[in-house]
Amino acid sequence: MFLIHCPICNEPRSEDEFHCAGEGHIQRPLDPMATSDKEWGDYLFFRSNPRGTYRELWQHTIGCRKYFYIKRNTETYQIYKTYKLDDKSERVALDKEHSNKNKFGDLL
Amino acid sequence: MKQINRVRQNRSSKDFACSRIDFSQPIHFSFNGKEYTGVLGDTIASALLANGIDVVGRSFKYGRPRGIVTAGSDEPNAILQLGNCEATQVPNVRATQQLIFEGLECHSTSGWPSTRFHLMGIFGALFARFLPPGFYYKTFMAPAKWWKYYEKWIRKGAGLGRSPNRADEDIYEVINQHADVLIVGAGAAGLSAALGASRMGARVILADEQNEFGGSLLSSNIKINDRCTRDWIDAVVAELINYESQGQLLLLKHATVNGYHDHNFLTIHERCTDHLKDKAAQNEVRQRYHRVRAKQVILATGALERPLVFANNDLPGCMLASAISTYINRYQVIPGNTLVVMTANDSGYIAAIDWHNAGRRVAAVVDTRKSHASELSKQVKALGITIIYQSAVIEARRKRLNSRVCSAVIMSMDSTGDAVKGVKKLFCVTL
Amino acid sequence: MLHLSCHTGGRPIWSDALCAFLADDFNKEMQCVGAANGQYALDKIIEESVIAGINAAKLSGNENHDFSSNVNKELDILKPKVETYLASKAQAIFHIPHAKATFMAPKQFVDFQLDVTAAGIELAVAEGFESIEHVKRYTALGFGTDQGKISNINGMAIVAKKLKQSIAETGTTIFRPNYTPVTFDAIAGRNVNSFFDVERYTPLHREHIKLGALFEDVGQWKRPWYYPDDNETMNEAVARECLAVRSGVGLLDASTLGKIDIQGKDAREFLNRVYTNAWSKLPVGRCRYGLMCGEDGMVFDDGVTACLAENHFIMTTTTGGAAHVYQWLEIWHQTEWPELDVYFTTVTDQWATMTISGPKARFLLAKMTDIDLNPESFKFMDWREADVVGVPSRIFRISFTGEQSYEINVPANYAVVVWEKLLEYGQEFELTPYGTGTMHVLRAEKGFIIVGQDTDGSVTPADLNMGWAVAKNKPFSFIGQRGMNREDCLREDRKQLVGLKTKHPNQVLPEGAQIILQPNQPIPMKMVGHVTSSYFSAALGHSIAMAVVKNGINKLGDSVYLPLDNGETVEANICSPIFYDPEGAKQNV
Amino acid sequence: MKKYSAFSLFKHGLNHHQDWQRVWRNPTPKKHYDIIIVGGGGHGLATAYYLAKEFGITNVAVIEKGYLGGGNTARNTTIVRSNYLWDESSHLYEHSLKLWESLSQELNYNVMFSQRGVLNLGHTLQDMRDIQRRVNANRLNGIDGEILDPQQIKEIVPYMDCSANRRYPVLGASWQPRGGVARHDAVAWGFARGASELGVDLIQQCQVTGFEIKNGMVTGVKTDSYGLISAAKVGCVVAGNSGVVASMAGLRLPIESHPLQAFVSEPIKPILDTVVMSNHVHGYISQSDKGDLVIGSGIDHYNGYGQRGSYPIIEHAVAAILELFPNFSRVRMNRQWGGIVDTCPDACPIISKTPIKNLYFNCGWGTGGFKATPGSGHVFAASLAKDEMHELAKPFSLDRFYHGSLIDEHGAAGVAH
Repeated sequence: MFLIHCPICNEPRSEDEFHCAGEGHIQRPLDPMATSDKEWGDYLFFRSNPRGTYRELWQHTIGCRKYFYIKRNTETYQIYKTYKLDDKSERVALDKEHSNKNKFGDLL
Repeated sequence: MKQINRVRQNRSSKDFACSRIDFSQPIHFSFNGKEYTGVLGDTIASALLANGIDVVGRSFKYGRPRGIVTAGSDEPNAILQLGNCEATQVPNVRATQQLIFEGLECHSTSGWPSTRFHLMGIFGALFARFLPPGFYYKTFMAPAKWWKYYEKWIRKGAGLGRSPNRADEDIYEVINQHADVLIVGAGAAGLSAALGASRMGARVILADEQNEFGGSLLSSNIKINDRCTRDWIDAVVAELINYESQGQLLLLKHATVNGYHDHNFLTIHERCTDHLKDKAAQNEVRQRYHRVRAKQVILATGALERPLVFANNDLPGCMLASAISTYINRYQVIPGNTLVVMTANDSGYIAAIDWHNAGRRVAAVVDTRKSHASELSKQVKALGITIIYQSAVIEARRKRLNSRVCSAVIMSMDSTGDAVKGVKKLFCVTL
Repeated sequence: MLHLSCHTGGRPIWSDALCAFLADDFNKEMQCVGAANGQYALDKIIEESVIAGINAAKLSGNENHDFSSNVNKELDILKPKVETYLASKAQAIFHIPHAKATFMAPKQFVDFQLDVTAAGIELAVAEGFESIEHVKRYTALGFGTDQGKISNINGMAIVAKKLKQSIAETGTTIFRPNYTPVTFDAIAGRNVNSFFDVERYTPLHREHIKLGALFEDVGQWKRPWYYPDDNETMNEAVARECLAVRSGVGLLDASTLGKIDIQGKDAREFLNRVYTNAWSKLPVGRCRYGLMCGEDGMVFDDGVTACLAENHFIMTTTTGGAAHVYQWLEIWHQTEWPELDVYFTTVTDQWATMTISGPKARFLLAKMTDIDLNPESFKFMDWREADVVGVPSRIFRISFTGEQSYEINVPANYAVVVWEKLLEYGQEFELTPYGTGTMHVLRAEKGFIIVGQDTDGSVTPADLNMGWAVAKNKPFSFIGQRGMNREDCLREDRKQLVGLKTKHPNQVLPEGAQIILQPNQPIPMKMVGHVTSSYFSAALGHSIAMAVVKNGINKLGDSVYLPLDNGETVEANICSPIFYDPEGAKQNV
Repeated sequence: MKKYSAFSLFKHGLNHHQDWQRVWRNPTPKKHYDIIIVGGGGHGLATAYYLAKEFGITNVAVIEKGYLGGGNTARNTTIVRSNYLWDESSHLYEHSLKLWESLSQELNYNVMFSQRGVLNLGHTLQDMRDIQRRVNANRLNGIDGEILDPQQIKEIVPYMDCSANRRYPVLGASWQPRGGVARHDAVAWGFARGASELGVDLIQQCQVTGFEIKNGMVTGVKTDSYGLISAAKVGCVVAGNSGVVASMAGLRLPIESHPLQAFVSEPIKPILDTVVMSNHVHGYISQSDKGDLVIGSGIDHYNGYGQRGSYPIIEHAVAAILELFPNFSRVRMNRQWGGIVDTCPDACPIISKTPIKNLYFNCGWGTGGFKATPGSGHVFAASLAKDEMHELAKPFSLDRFYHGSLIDEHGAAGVAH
């Protein structure tokens, strides 16, 4: 069972106090009505689901009720760090990872 | 019934200075409907062995008679049904872990019509060769719709004990704990680590599955500062209790650390009243589960002895050497008359010494290794015990279908340990 | 004994020197000492363990203590003299060969509890079960209650020998919790029987018990289901309660509905984005019904929101959906639109809600408060602050029954007083308390949906024929707008909400009955929908049902068939789901 | 292949079981196959078996990174049933259930499929409406199902507490008599034995590390132990790893992998002869032929590949079982474990072509994979063989996540997603 450091409360608390809200850093299209069915489906349902490093959105439900990000390993369950929503540093790192990967992305 | 295998000496006697039982408090319990007497501090296993009970169960597939093999949580055979009313039935209790209390009722979980005379045993003896592993995958396929009847028959053999069919009235409790250091096991290592950490001011939890702290020291005749292990244990525990009284330490007996989850979250299963009574008193907690978040964990869980695999090694009377030492030193029980020890390391010698010192005969120590002159082997030789090197017990034998082991077939081995040659036969009752 | 070190993913490493497995360094916050670490000499064990204890204490933040200051130097029990002997090296032998080949020799047991023999393991390997996991699963090695404590290594050794590989290559199976078996109830602790899950009561729970109510589980709530008089069946009680509301006045405890207080200068904009309809022009003092959809365009909650002040609203949600909606608002605000100046807090427990409904509701309310109840000034969908029998209240003139209806919201602590007064003043109007059973019938007579009963997560507002609740021209693309415009959501033959009238007016269709167009077709039949809500309407004197039917909105008047599980096939006609007072006149009176 | 029977067992017994044949061959892979199946679990082995048996395509390899049947096939609670809500899924699962009913004979391997019946309990009025709706749909789809009241449930499960004084009393249940349990490992071994006999190469301890893709078309797989193995078509059936394998081809899937936990009690004498599932209190339970109570719980709410899960889930599942069976209070939990389930947003699988030609995926079975093993293998084999999706598989294509034609089976899936 995870021990999670809530970056808002600034305290380590047990997993029971938190709720996971799925993959983090998913960008909602700025103009949804302008998207194609495919683009909208990608945003809505398709996930990276990696084995390894993952950035996830969590809420401190029995606590401050704030959402924040956890960067952790989905295989070892090690938590690398937790950070607030306005921390953009991981967003930058993530974009880099993506640009290396999505060779066939446009086929979908 | 008399406790025929009990060595009746007091704690003050030199040889049993480590004994943890109290002769002044006899305790009555029943096993398979028969009354027996043990003493305070006995487990069901030690009390049954004291009373000369060999067969405690039947094997699952072949119905072979089985006896007590170990003295701890690794016991595979002595699995009993506990409880004296419907709501307090507990299936699958290890006789080696359950202390006896006045009025305890227990039963073997297998055997029909009785554990001693078991029909499956005869069936098993006749048909065992047709029941290789996975045999059910290879048969019972035709005709297709008969499977449900086959399955009914297979299911009849399923399970060890039985579930109660009434709801339990006892109270159970879950409690959250936080610790700087959680120490699992309170033998010499665990106790030492606990003192080390406590003296540093850490918040410590020390949990041990046994009813007393000390671990394997409780069964050992080794001397610490020329005194028996009990004195050392008592001194350490006294200091630990001092830390406990200051709220810095939590000592848990009857408490097994069962699960190790992510981020050093561990669960401890503490049995508060199981060793005292069938059913807890009103408002009394029967068992408590501790959910512990520990910054550091120290595993001081000791080691388990590994049995050697040989023919008919399951006959009642075949036991682990460490278990023999435990029964002798801790419970003053000698589970048999004559002993043959087979070993691949030095620990078997200790059992032979303990057995000899308890006043019964050791026929031989059979060492799979080449002859050597370790200190222990010298001690054993000095006691007049035969050592047979580079040999092994290849087979245990019995007289009748349901009797315990009565002899061991010993052969010498080649240097690789892969083949045997020559025959030598020895008689014994415990192996 | 490394069982525990494996539970979180550690994999033991075989040591040939010690003939034993040792823990890997998977977990940096864990260490093994003593025999578990391959140390067997007692003096070494004590020394090593003390150091481990000190280190663990330091690593856990106790580095400032001085170990020696706590030690009585005279008698350091941690540095004892122990008689030791030099152990000779152990031999790595596991399986003692017999004079006969293993398969011919008497049985050599490896796992006693499951009667796994050396011959059995060798046979399994010979049959091709070479992975240690395969051997374990095929022979049941280590499956017993001892989890292979004394058998696993021997089993592995026999497999290794047979395959002519090392024990390290053979590897281990994975240890799982528990080390020894744990009593179920010890794990559950006190969370059994009535504590299995929290029971939530409204402030009026005891009053309902006094009135002999039976309760329905809705989420964690206990809601009054119906209030039977002596010997009354449920159907009789519900019929009586329904008629009382339609002809006089009824009283419902609606406190379980979720209530979220929303404030801030962007509150309207926020509502615009989370609801499908428009909120920009709702004046202070008015209420509006809203539908909430997911990003996929499917309805997931509904409720009435009142404008308390220009920047202040109170939103109601369904009873079961309250927690989810609250979380939904939070995630959108915090992650997507943090720039919106809006704050919300859940106030479900702070307010008790009592609904009086029926043609005599106003007469009753007039006895309890001095505010102007004139329907010209306190109109349908208005709300007013009021003093009700001395209690500061908010009265919402909204209706889930189709009758003239007032929802009286009072601080929870005053609920009982107001309830008692309502019963007292209500006597002359034969005020009848009613429960969820009656509420369901009354709303179905009006064709009002219950989210979760008439919808199932695959229904859009258009499917409910509630396109009127979807604003087409809001500047911001509200949640669900894009989803409900996907190809499949625009199909004509989607399942749509309609009413059903059975041929026989007394026949009440079972909820969940499936609908077909052609009777007498073979199985598998082509199903076009199902009944979502179905009751006998005492007010109308016939049964009513709501259903979803493919392209149903265009099939008004058509016959459909419902094959029931008793073998009977019932015919019904598609109709509007609004059975009672379709003009909505009564709620406006 | 020597046939298994009571007689062969007897004959080998006389001979002390010296000369049983290997169950499957241990071949070195060829350079090229017509079809490569990535993943040697139940579904993958079934696919290979049906490819060879029904479609005569035997130049097939199954590539497994660990041991056969070592993924979720080895880690589930073995429940088999077909009482799903929507036509699309109930037809698919019913197809599978029909194959189950003759699977032991088909494979000459006893998979111990035991049709002891499955109960899905209802605890609220809405549960009962949902049960009505589902059972009615099942009946009209030709799937057996009944609705039982608490009295009838009591007759089937005498020790379940059906009284009204529970926190969530049992109001009724749906009952599928043809449902049941099977011996999970045997299913994989039976399909493996059958496939191997028909010429399929089963390659264990060989990990696929990538795909060779030319002009948008897959032409082979890269492996760690044997390098490149070329193939005309590749089918991926890698539950618990779908996202990872898809990403090797540059694809994303609408899938998230979560731990799903289960545990067994110590073996006890038979006391529960049927499968009992409850969505509302959130637990499901059956008793194996060995006597263990096999209990499943809900899935973890976060992604994980650790084959272990969050402890509170276990606590809740135990409490749920005690809510149904207070008499199990003193029974003890022996072992717990976790599988990795690939969950789709609509709790239905994906059996689909992908944007890469000749690359097929069969995944996303969530908690429902085991029961589908033969059916999934069969329709996937047909699709691979004919290059056109099988009728039953068509609704489960990836396209549905774009069009919006989802098949929401959360209610019938048995475990909240």
